[in-house]
Amino acid sequence: MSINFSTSIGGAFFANPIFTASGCAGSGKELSHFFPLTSLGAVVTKSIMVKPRSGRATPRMAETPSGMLNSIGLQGPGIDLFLENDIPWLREQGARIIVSIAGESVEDYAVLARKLRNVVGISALEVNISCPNVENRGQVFACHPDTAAAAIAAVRRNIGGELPIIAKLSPDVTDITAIADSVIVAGADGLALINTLLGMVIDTTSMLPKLSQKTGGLSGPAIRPIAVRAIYQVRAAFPKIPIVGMGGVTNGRDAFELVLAGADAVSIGTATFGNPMAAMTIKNELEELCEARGFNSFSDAVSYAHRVEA
Amino acid sequence: MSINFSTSIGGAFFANPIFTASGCAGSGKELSHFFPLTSLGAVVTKSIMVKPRSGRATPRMAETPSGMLNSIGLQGPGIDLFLENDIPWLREQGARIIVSIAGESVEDYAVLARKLRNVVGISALEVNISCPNVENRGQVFACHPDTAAAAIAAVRRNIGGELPIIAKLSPDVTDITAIADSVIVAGADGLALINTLLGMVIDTTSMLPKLSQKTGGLSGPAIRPIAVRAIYQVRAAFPKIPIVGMGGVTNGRDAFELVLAGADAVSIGTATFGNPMAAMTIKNELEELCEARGFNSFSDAVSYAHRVEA
Amino acid sequence: MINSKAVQLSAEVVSNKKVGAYHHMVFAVGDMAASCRPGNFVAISVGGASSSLILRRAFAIYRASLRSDGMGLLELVIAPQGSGSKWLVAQEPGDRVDLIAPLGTSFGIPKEPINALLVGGGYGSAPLFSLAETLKSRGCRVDMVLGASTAGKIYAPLEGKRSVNSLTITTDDGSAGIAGRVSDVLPKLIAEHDVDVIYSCGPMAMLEAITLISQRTDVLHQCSVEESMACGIGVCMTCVLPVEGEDGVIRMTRSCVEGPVMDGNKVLWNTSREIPDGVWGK
Amino acid sequence: MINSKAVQLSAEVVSNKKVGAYHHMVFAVGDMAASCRPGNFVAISVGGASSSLILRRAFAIYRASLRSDGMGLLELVIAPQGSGSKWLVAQEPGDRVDLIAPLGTSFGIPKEPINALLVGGGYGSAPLFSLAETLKSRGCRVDMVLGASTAGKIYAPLEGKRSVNSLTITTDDGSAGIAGRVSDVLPKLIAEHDVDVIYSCGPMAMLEAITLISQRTDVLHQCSVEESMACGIGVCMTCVLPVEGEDGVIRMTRSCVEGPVMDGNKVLWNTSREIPDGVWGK
Ligand SMILES: Cc1cc2nc3c(=O)[nH]c(=O)nc-3n(C[C@H](O)[C@H](O)[C@H](O)COP(=O)(O)OP(=O)(O)OC[C@H]3O[C@@H](n4cnc5c(N)ncnc54)[C@H](O)[C@@H]3O)c2cc1C
Ligand SMILES: Cc1cc2nc3c(=O)[nH]c(=O)nc-3n(C[C@H](O)[C@H](O)[C@H](O)COP(=O)(O)OP(=O)(O)OC[C@H]3O[C@@H](n4cnc5c(N)ncnc54)[C@H](O)[C@@H]3O)c2cc1C
Ligand SMILES: Cc1cc2nc3c(=O)[nH]c(=O)nc-3n(C[C@H](O)[C@H](O)[C@H](O)COP(=O)(O)O)c2cc1C
Ligand SMILES: Cc1cc2nc3c(=O)[nH]c(=O)nc-3n(C[C@H](O)[C@H](O)[C@H](O)COP(=O)(O)O)c2cc1C
Ligand code: FES
Ligand code: FES
Repeated sequence: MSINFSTSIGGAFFANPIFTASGCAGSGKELSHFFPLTSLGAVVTKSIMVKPRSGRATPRMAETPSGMLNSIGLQGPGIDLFLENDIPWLREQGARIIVSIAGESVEDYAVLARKLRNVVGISALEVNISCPNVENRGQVFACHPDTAAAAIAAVRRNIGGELPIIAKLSPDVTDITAIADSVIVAGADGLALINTLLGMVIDTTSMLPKLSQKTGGLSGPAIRPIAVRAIYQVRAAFPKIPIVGMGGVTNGRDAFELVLAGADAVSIGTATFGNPMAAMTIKNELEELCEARGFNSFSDAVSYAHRVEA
Repeated sequence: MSINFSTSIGGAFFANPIFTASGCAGSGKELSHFFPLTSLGAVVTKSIMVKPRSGRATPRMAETPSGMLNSIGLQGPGIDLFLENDIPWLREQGARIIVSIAGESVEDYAVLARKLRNVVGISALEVNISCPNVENRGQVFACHPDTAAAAIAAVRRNIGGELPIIAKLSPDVTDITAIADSVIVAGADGLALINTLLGMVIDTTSMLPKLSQKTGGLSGPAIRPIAVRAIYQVRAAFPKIPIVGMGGVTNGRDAFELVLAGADAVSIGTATFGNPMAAMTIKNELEELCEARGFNSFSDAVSYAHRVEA
Repeated sequence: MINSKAVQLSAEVVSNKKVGAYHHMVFAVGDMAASCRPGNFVAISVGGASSSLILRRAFAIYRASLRSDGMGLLELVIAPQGSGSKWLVAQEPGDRVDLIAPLGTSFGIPKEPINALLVGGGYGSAPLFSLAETLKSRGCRVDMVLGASTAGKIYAPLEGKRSVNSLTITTDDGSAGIAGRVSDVLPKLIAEHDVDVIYSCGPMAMLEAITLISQRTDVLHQCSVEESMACGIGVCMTCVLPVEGEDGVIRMTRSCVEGPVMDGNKVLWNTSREIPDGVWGK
Repeated sequence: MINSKAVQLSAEVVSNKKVGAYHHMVFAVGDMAASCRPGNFVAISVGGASSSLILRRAFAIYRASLRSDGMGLLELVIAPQGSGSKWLVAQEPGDRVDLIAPLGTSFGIPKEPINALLVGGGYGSAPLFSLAETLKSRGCRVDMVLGASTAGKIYAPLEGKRSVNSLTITTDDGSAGIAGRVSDVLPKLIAEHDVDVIYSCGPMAMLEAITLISQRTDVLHQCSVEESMACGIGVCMTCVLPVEGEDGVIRMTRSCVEGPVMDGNKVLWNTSREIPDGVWGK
């Protein structure tokens, strides 16, 4: 390594800027079969909820042009079993851990934050607010400034001092900078951009929506231009807020594009499904690209596309 | 033709449901080199503004995975020259014509409607409200219920009795059904779904946004799942409103998917760039598919994915 | 957990032959061939560079063999259906594909010689021939039933037939064997051959029908399920189905790591499009 | 308007040879070959079925010929750059591509014998050899300058060289011919050969430099421009540049239908990323 490839998000340090994306690497167990988790900047775990969750019925996925829809529905064991099994295992691996949490009510977020506040070995909390708010007609938290802020504020109040909070935003909004503003005010130390876009595929044989839940989240290369735009817009509005970028990154060039737009770290999601080694390849290619473009330090490349040339 | 393949939008009749998408076929001249325009359901012309317009500087486009960005910026000759040259030519061809209009202020929409109200040979007006409103900090009309409604109301007031108004909506909103509601209340006879999504590509060599205007509109197969979702949502909310669907349709299967979701007609945009004959191939394939699935009439297939099975 | 033998490699196409409605394809995979067990599957990247197809496709391993000259071969039987499989069957000898294998669970092999009935639907026969050989080598009696909509969709190569005591064929249209479905002939075969275990692979509806029969006749049933898979390695949670665990709890269980071979009696069938009551976390 | 001879067809690759940094590819296109003029281009679909590349790629026609046996051949010179061109140069004889041609304007051919100077940058030499032949057959004197960054990127086949009176080569790194840029050698050649018209094809910066020289020396300048094209047939408005029309009005003009060959003196150069003042409708 001849360049400084480390990064930091809200005070938390990471040896390199390549993370897994929540929900695209489980808790890291399977990927550790392909590479040591220590070679990732961080493992971002699948969003965990208060209680065990079956998730949605199948079909849960549909491939789309250069993308896919999913409606996993946050299947998981619930926070208690997660803390009992997954966190100790990840710690044993020596992995940097970012825990992603998701709730159905503001109180859920508060409960999750309290459960996590004294857990050792966690570098940051990612707060997935792209979940239906059961107390508000199932409207997604991330889609309105006030509900988004309420969820983040609940985490902030309950997490205690140290742990940086990363608010994960949805691109399915009229003005993503307004949502960013509200969660920053509510206490977010960083932002994760972007979650999936709401989409649908209809099976032209059954002539019904292909997914059991009708709609699902669109991810993969198809959405990369949306991710780059969202990151660029938010970076332009908030020059200093740490941003974890994600959305359709499949190679080092793609990751570099998000970095130039403003991402301080890049999460790899759907690309891992096509190639379990994706994160490693991307890490190496990104480092080479940063070097080839003359950056001595990764952080110099962050937001470089915003520069005003003389 | 053994099935009834005709359709109607707000009282206007079309021999088949395949239209060109605004801005993807000019005024039809070039395509008429490849097939007679009479074989289209309608030619939807490139959005025309009050005055001549140079459009944006180049680069105006970037290819993306299964899609493209464009920032043409509504280049065009202005309504007067358009009425003098393009409309008579299209009439001569015997084409069904839908004129797309775009304005920078509510007054622009009113002016355009007045210029068009007595023009012979137009079947409908498509109102492109995905334009920056210069009177309102450049905010796009289609992004807020009130500005969207104001533009449509101005057209409604000035167009006179007969001509159906189709409001073209942007998917870049938190709740597209709310926008649909407001334009229907303001007098829209039909909806066109969807316009492009705002995206960005950064050139990793120059390390600057690739398009001169930084952002551009994302179109093509990549966005089809968003189009299907938007059409399905709006159809579920408004069972009777005529919908012209568009977004990433490249073959008969894709068109059928939009029809099942709720489209009464399907516009072909980006696919024409890859294949000038796209609209014709799609028309034939869609008709075959409708027949193969046992529909006697195209209109029976519209919205079929919403059925509740016993 | 993921199959501990799984490796990712670039495999050269050695041969590609059309057989009826299918393509029999052979890939050079080196030593890895030795770690494949009947029932395991492979996940292959499709579409080539700049493809719009971003997900791997799963295929049951038809046969895996490590030759004495050190050449490891992996054989698949592929039905050209959508864009991914059509791309794959268009690859020619010398072309290379990115492949991960072996993945998933394998059929349980009994320690005692038993009477086994192998049931395959369509390309579901693929993993059954290597299973038949293994069972034979353990002294089992092996009878086989293959069903399909029509004769061209029965995949039953000559050398495969040699490893079974009897082969019954059913087709929906009667173009080969008995007109009807595999489930029509099962009860008689189970009784006739005093079957201890059914091994099956095919469409989910067939597996469900077999499970009902196995329950009525008190026969064990190991089946290889087929759910849409996005990753094939256990990280995406798309390939789940409700399965009762050893602790009696029914969980949405990943068929790519805790399957594809599962105990048919533990699967809650016909539950696509809704989560059945009683599932953990519903 | 679109080239009235344009047709869309499926063309078989007849040959594909690597020449320096380029591929020389030949396609069977039937009668259409007869309607291609020097300067016209083709638009080719790339990536094959289920490709994520949705737009055609434009290539200048290197040569088009209708053989006496009725076989029409179209030849291109392709630089493997990004995913589209790399896919194209990987196609083998017997493969087919979807192709639209001839498209765009062609170089104006003088009625009188004149002194012509042909200037090409990189693969920009492609359309110049057939132009040279045509000019020669009209009795013109034809001198040629080809420039590139390095020797491997000079495309100048033997048979091409035969149709010019002189060939000057420049390379940035001096690995072939004169070290420097084509614009360095132009003034001397213009004077030496008493040039009436310059015909050029290459990067936009080169065309701009040539325009400046042609203006200083009062030589006509027809150039073939290269703007990113989404459709190639005039419907998308992506390929525009500011050009002064016969009425003196400067319009954003489509280079796919009113180009690629344009009068260099009518183009407003170096205007990418902003619309110059004075453009109609700014
Ligand atoms: C464990 C397992 C074993 C399999 N074994 C074989 C085999 O031996 N031979 C064979 O020909 N096929 C097999 N399949 C099916 C194969 O993986 C592909 O799904 C099938 O070839 C269709 O893919 P496509 O790209 O042609 O179709 P597309 O329509 O392009 O597929 C789109 C998406 O849907 C999924 N999909 C479509 N059909 C199915 C299906 N029937 N089951 C699961 N997912 C589906 C695809 O995997 C893909 O993600 C198996 C599937 C699984 C899960
Ligand atoms: C009129 C014309 C004539 C041309 N003639 C030739 C020729 O004879 N030989 C040759 O090798 N190439 C030629 N090109 C360039 C060619 O069309 C492709 O742009 C180039 O091959 C790069 O495409 P790609 O798919 O490899 O790169 P990608 O990076 O995948 O291309 C992405 C997109 O950008 C566009 N693009 C990228 N580079 C250029 C460029 N330099 N100019 C215009 N658009 C670009 C592509 O067309 C495509 O839409 C010509 C272009 C034009 C407009
Ligand atoms: C199968 C799947 C499951 C996901 N689960 C979660 C999740 O639990 N929590 C979350 O915040 N995001 C989840 N996401 C979203 C991703 O983390 C990521 O934001 C999105 O997929 C865009 O990145 P990509 O294109 O690289 O996949 C999921 C995405 C996929 C495809
Ligand atoms: C180059 C280009 C120009 C466009 N111009 C217009 C326009 O002038 N008016 C308009 O309403 N939509 C315009 N659109 C949007 C299309 O009409 C269509 O809504 C969108 O591209 C989605 O459809 P598609 O994926 O089939 O292209 C344009 C799209 C493209 C790609
Ligand atoms: S296919 Fe991804 S978990 Fe099974
Ligand atoms: S490339 Fe579409 S108008 Fe020229």
